[in-house]
Amino acid sequence: TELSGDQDFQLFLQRNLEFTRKIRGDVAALQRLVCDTLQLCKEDELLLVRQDLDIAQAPLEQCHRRTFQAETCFSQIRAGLRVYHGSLATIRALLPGHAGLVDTLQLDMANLSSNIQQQMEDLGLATVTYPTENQDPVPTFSSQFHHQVGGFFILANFQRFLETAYRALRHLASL
Amino acid sequence: LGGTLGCASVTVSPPIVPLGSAVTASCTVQRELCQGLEQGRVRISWMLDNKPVAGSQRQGPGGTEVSNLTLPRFNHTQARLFCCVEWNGTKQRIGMAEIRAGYPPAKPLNLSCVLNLDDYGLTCQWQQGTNSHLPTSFVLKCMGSRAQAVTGCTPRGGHSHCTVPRQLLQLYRQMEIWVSATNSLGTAESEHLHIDPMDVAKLDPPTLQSIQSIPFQTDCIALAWDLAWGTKHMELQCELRYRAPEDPAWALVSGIIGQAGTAQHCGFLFGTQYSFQMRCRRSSASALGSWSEWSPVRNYTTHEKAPT
Amino acid sequence: LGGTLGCASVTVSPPIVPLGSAVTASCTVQRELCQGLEQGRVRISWMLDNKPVAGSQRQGPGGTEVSNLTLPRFNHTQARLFCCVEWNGTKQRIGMAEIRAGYPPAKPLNLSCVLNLDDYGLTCQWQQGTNSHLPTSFVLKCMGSRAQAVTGCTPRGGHSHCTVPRQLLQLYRQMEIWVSATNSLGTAESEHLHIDPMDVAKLDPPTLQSIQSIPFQTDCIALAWDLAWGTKHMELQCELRYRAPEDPAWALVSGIIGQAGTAQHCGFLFGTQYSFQMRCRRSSASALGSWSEWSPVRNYTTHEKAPT
Repeated sequence: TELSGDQDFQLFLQRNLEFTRKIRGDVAALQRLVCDTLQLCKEDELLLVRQDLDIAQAPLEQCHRRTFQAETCFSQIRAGLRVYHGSLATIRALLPGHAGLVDTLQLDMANLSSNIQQQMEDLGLATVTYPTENQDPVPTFSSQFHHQVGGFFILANFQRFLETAYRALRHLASL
Repeated sequence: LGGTLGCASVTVSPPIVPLGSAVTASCTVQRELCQGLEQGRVRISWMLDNKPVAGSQRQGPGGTEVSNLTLPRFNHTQARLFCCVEWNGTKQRIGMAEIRAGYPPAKPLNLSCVLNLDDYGLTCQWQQGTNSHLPTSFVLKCMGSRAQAVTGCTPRGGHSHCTVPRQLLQLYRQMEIWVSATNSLGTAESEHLHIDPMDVAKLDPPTLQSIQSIPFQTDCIALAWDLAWGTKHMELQCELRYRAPEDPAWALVSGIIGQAGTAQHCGFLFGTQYSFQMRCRRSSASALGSWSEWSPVRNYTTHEKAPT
Repeated sequence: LGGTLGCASVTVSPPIVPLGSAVTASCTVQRELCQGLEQGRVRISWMLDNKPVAGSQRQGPGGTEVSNLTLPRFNHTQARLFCCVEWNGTKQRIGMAEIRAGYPPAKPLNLSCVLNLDDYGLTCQWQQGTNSHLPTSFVLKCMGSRAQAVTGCTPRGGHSHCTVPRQLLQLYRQMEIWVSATNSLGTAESEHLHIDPMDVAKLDPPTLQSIQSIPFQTDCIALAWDLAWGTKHMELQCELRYRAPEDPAWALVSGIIGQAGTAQHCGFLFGTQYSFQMRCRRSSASALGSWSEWSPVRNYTTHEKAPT
């Protein structure tokens, strides 16, 4: 489908580029909180522990420049937002005093996903409608330390996911 | 007059009418239920608040007496219609119905909304339009572009504004927002706004952090600023204004990129104190997007001209 | 079972220590449970939050490596101690224990109680004393004179007051009441109050019903009052105070028997307006027994002097 140049599509991209920047800012705020309160700040100090933590990862290969495919990329972004929406329950448990920030983040993620879905439908692309409630089980950890390191990596992976999604949207906006 | 429960029943249909239109009422008196009215003819009469009005009386079913009344042009906004009977030489009020009159609600006007960036609540306000004289309820309605559920908010106690909480909004996407006014005589809707809530975000002003003269180009200055909290992720377009105390008007510099954080400008007099202020708005905001307030004033005196 | 599940276990004993005292910790690394640590020597190091601290490493049982660490004077109220190992040239945090330090609880001070005569609940309040920096729980304890079961109440959410319900009280009998504060480093108790809950009953003030001049002794007045609801069965001792507007201080009449309901008092000026107030307390109440508030003011003007 010929996407570039469509005025509505450009407006969608401009808006949701800013929205993604907002979400990245909120994730960075949570990462700072994990660093300040749990003293977990540097990823390269936790690689050994990570090896046996089952941390959610969301594939985005269709959004990478070499294999870029807009429709699948959009679907992968939505699927990833859903995975991380569920994983944030782990963060809420780690930072009980900051549930408000986690709630706002989950609201924004749900909005971004429905914005993408509606734009895909406007472009006549096939979309998936997820049930509102998230059934994925919240992961359990064998120790408090593992729970904290798990939370650290959920945010680190989510931040990388958002950077890739942001670059894909920016790539589309530049076409 | 002893127990008049059921002795007389007054009906007005409809009880709420457009101002100036006709009102018909009927009063049915069931003599045997009116303690004290057993003897003599039942003569029914009417009082509109305290003014007698004439009705026409006839026999009704089951030995009841019925009086019908028509008020051709009812131009009170509110009145009480009493059904009376003669008793011991006095006029007894034995039944009552309230009549209200007014207009269908006026179309709410000048609907405008502002998104508060602290809690992302969308506060909308409107003008109610001419008074309908009738109890009128207002509801702000909000619909996402896929016409899913209609959400919104209800103003408290007669206010003409209310706030839609973040959970009911869809950010960065066109929403349809309007006000609906309803009373017994009808419903009216305001214009429908089609806006992305972010377009009406109310920005706090930037803060001018430092202003310095750039040494080798003596008539230029460099200034640095911080953007308001919660706007770091936005593309902002800013304006600078400055003037010397004796200048009548502000000089304006527009098209400044907010995210840059610094800018240079030349053409200043030497050894002169200038006042500076800055404001910003979202570059992508539509015409509706409003400017932030001007930042607090920051004064700076350019240095003296270098001796040639 | 691959991975660091059990690869490293950190113990601090005890995990909560008096501020400034020594802390000893040990980290046991079971190499075969640490995915990726199979080759090379295991070199254990420590980080207190983000500061490296030195431990001493030795071989432990079953091929484990153990590092012990002593922090001579731990003066943080809260810190995280990380056990680390070298891996691919980087320092890996593989275990953590949280250390808290503070003081035993301070003795709760100024314990005072009031019995509410509406529901006969005994509400006690106290001051917590200096901060112990540790989670500290407070419990109000109440014991009847025969040292049967100890009852009481627990303040909600960090408050310094709570109410013992009627069912747990023994009225008209000496009870022992105190506050106990407990945290990981110890327990402290407030002074013990030995009171009959009735002694600290908070009375509502009486109500002055009528005040009249007694005709033949023109400088005397008679006044009548009602006692507060729920105090009719009590022997009350009351006080009256009065003054004319220009008087600097109140005149006080004490030793009035509450149950009497009326009293007389002389020495008033003629034709003068006086303000009257009354308050009562239980005659049998000990020193702790508190007066009710003063009743609402009641004004009365004595009549003019009779013409001689």
